[in-house]
Amino acid sequence: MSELNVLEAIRQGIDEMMAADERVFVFGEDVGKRGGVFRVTEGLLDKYGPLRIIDAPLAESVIVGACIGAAMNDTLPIAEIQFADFIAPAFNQIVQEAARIRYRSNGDWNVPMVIRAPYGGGIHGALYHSQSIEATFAHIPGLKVVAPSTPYDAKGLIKSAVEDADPVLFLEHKKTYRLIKGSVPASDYRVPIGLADVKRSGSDLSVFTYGLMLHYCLEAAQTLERAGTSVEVVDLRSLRPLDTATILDSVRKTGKALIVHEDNLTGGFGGEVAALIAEHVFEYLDGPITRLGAPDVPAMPYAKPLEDAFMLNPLKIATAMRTLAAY
Amino acid sequence: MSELNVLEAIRQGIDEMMAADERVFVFGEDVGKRGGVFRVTEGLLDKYGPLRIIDAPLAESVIVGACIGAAMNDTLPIAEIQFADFIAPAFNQIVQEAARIRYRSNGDWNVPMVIRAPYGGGIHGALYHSQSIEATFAHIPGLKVVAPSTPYDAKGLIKSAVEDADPVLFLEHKKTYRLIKGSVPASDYRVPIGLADVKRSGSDLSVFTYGLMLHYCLEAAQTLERAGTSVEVVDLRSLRPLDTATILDSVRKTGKALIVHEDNLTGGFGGEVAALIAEHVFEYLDGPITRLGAPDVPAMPYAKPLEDAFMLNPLKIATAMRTLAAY
Amino acid sequence: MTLSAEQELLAPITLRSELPAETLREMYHYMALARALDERMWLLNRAGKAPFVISCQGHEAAQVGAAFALQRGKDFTLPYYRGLASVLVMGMTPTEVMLALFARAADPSSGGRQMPAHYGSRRLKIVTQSSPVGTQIAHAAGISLAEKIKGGDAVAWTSFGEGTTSQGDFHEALNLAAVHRLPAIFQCENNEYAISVPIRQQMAVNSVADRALAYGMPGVSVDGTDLLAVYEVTRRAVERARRGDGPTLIEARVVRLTAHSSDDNDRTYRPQRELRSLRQHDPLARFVAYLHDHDLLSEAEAQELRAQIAAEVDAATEAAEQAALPDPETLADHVYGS
Amino acid sequence: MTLSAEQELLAPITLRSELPAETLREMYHYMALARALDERMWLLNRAGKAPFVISCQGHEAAQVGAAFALQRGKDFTLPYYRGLASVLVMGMTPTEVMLALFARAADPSSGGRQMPAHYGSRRLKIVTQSSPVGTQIAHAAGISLAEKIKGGDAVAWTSFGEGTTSQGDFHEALNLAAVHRLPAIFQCENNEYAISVPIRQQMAVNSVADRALAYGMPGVSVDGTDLLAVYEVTRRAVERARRGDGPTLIEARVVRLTAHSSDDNDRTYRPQRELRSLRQHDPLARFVAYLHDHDLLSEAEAQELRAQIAAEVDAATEAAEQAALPDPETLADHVYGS
Ligand SMILES: Cc1ncc(C[n+]2csc(CCOP(=O)(O)OP(=O)(O)O)c2C)c(N)n1
Ligand SMILES: Cc1ncc(C[n+]2csc(CCOP(=O)(O)OP(=O)(O)O)c2C)c(N)n1
Ligand SMILES: [Mg+2]
Ligand SMILES: [Mg+2]
Repeated sequence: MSELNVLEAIRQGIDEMMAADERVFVFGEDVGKRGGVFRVTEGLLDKYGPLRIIDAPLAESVIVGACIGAAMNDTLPIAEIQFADFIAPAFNQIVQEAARIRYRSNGDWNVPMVIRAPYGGGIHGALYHSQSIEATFAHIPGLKVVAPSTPYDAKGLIKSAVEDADPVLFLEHKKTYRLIKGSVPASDYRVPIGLADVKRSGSDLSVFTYGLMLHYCLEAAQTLERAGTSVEVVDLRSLRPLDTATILDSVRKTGKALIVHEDNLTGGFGGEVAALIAEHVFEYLDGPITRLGAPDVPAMPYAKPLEDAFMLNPLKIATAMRTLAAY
Repeated sequence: MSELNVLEAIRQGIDEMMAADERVFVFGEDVGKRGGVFRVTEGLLDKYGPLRIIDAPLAESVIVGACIGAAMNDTLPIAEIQFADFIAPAFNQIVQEAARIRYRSNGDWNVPMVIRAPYGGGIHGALYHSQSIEATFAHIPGLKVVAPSTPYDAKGLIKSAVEDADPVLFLEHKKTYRLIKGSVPASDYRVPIGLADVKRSGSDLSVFTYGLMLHYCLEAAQTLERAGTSVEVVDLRSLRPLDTATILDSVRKTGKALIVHEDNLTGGFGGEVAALIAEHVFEYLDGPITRLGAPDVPAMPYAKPLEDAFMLNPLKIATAMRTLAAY
Repeated sequence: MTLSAEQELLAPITLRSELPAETLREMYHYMALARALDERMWLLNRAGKAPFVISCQGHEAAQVGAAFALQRGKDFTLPYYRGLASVLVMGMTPTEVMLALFARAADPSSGGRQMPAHYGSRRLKIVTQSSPVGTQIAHAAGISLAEKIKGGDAVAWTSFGEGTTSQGDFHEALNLAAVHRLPAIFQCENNEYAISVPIRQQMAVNSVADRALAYGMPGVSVDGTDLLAVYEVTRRAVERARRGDGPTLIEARVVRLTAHSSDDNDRTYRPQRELRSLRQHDPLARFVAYLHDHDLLSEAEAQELRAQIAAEVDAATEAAEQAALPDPETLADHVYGS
Repeated sequence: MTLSAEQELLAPITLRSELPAETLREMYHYMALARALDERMWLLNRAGKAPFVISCQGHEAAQVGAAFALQRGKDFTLPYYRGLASVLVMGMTPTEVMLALFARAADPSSGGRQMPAHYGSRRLKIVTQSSPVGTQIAHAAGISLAEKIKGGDAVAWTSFGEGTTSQGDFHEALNLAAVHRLPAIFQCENNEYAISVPIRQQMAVNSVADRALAYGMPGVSVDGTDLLAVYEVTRRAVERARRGDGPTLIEARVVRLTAHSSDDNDRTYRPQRELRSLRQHDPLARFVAYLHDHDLLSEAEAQELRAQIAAEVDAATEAAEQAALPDPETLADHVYGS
């Protein structure tokens, strides 16, 4: 057991996978000497050399595209996208290629690769260093999308992602990198892709969330507890595949659902969760399925008052919890 | 009044806009002599010359990117993406640029452009000539997304789109091009962006749909009428902005909602519609909000038995209507 | 940096190749087979039996020449939709090709899921292809990157049209390959059209090979209707790649003998005169002439070969047509491995 | 096709420019102003008053030289985040720059919505920029395409780093501009680093100007720390563009005098020796020397100018710091025009 932050946990996970399997390599901008702009790969160049920690040209489409090719030639690539916002030029390679290769070849070819992307805001990153991208990619069959929130989950999931036989988009919330700490076992464990985790059990109301918002929801839930409201907080962790069973079970128990994400509300991933609940456990519902997300503006502004207005926080979340609980 | 199909209606709309305003031009692959692979721009090169009907290099990112630039230099570009599937390389320019320019410049700059994209399947186009792309783009604030289903709407909306001060993604369902005919007035009318249209009024059940599926839903609704079930069919037409009022009003009236789209179910646009209903008219609901969409496979296969299994049809839709009506 | 010196050394087709006669006859066999299959597909399309055909006609020499310089089962090929002749050389059978045309369950490329001409076979190291043009160029760079990481000496060969060089992926992939001196060969089959768009509206350079200058890799322009020239140029590129000296861009100048696809009608955009003169550049005819001129194939042998190929095509068509369509129950198979 | 002949004609900075003394002093003023503003921003950053700074230090001559060849209010500029000196020449004021640094509501570029150094002003025809690198190159092509359609003679000038030439958008945009002979100027400010990635891992060519060969447009490589050389090269490119002869790619070889940004520490990846020698290439120092050598600026005048600039920077800083932050109520403004 050691106490790590999210960033260290991811680094450790990558390091251990690279030590265990020489097919694993990292390809991305500034991942070498610089150790990545967030320092996730710091120290790995010295350990594994320039054939396995490779500074890529400034070209996201070929970062992903080359990793797809490499994955088809018996290696296990980890592509790093410097900021999730900059995954956009690689959209074609991810969606039309990585995600469809197994299907289109009728199972003949597959693409075991990981795409790591630091996402999310509240870090004064403005429009292009703060974006949430999960809704776009969680819609894509053939792709897996995970978004861990704790060091334990982050390490366990990055290892599962590297081992997965299919492309996994691994979303790392930048604000959790150094903020969120937790104990991580020394043993070689995995967190399986596709399972949600009830991070807090409760009976009055279910909250579904992931990423930084998980921590805000837990904080808000604690506030409500003091007022006697018992909130269940489900960390989705894996958005595709989605753990529908855990979601529906929780609503069957509490009868109320609040979905919280940092991304813009309209067309966000919360719509999917809401729709599943509205269709499959309709009879259990004791209140309107409520979504909380960012306002529908193109992205998070830089100026602090605007960023604060854009971001959810424990207070705003607690208010929504209270309203729903009181319904 | 004349009887046109969807393709002719779009061509006529473009033609009239080009005749009326010399700032309008068309930029896309094969739009010139070839008149577009679907012949939407047929005849326009002869009429407007090679400075206004421009064959683009085979490069979607710069097709959109150059149109963004041109729109900022006082022209009104219509970019044609040959098949919606091939919009993926332009994702960055559409999402990070076109959609965010007004917002990021605090209203100083704007991008009045149209991106036309033939989409949808059932035409034996296989994985890469059949895709539905609306969920991806309807999630993007700053962008408008329309998907007309009839010649009347298509012509009225393409004209509104060309005049719009913001980027509009104009989705044309390929199968409706020649299949769907209807009368189109000779007058210079518009269909405003942002309004849904109740294509069939009913009292037992509301169906929300768009594109080719509108026609399948109308067919299915007719079947149900024979059995005494009155189905309201709402053509969303504009997905962003979405006409929430019309959607909610319809559910207030019928108490039941079925959402139908051709795109994959999970993360599809139906989730957004379901979530809005589940949150805002929860008390009116007399049954589970039901979604019908394609199975979650990476795209529509070529072989007819697989394509048929993938596609919805009036029969499958009627079955879902019956189930919900009987709830 | 265009290897124009090297180019001058290339045998025009009238020069004598040093390849054994048997190899030359085999090359001819593949060209003729590709042509026969391709022509049959058009017939089937016109007969309403195959909804979509896209041709390799006019590109056969470029493909057979290149593929003969590769090692089957070892090197990776990433051909594009005109790559019929190249995949035949790499080991795909006529029946397999026809299975794809008819979208049969046994189609090895996609089990009937993709349009015809989207070749793929893991066994043959033919990498599954998609329709968005140019994406495979990045995959070829990646495959050769992995090869370098692993210390192997296989090469990745990929093909694409000249229109496709306008795509960002072409640029990003060639640049990456040049920076890391990867064992990749980029073959551009320049037929001067991208559907209806002529090369003058696609690029302002005289030769696609010039684009190599932007990356610091050799660019070679070769007459792609001259099988032996393409073979020679590719052979050198393969040697270079295996030696670890890096990638090569090859422009094979070819003709598109057909419309873009069965959905196209090129008479609306191609000048009459051009359409009439196309057959003068037919690579198959040129190679037959070479074989005759060098007494490598008699008229009788040629006829026998053509008859044999016709029979092969008949058999393939029949076998494929009779094969089963995919079961709708399999629609959701192979989305994920687990 | 690289204009190496032309390049040899370029005045080394010791040659005498034919520009009026006043213009030369004005050029110096903009360089010095940009430098002073930039240095002040770092101080404000270190003092905790500005969360993010990204510099133009080392790029000033390339930008001022180029911008002086353009016509303010007529030509479009699409500078990238290092473009401080270029936007000052095009008419942005120090106060406006500082308003962006402090993310104030009155920031004309974005109303405090974007990070600093994302310049834009419709009035000044400085086109709003984003963070994803390279997208503006396509916009520049499109602006010049529109100009051609309209029959106007404005040019579109855009700048970007050498790392950004690896992006597909660079390729697609230059190709389009070449095919249609568009009035665009593509200035690559090559400082040999993309954050930590040195040019050798970014491209395998010796000069970014070589990339022009792939498009059939002139490519010029110029010492970007030599203001007059850049001015001259750009002036010719502008003439060419206005004449309708098409685009030019200009590589301005510069130095990055600072870390990539205030979030970076370049000592982890830049050799000590290189860091120590950077100031030898300081474009500001070179130009001051030129002015002194040619008796265009006395020491007293220089001091006066610097004092004036310092006062200007003080005033701008103060005005901006005191300006109001954006009102949270405006968060949802300007998503759509209607
Ligand atoms: C990204 C993308 N855009 C558009 C298309 C439609 N399309 C298919 S083939 C083709 C022309 C390709 O021309 P070229 O690369 O020269 O190859 P050729 O067919 O001439 O051999 C186009 C535009 C596509 N397949 N992919
Ligand atoms: C598409 C994209 N990917 C990554 C980044 C992160 N990033 C910002 S600046 C930069 C380096 C740019 O290098 P170069 O083009 O040489 O310009 P320089 O900063 O050296 O002037 C990177 C990788 C980005 N802004 N956009
Ligand atoms: Mg071609
Ligand atoms: Mg640089």
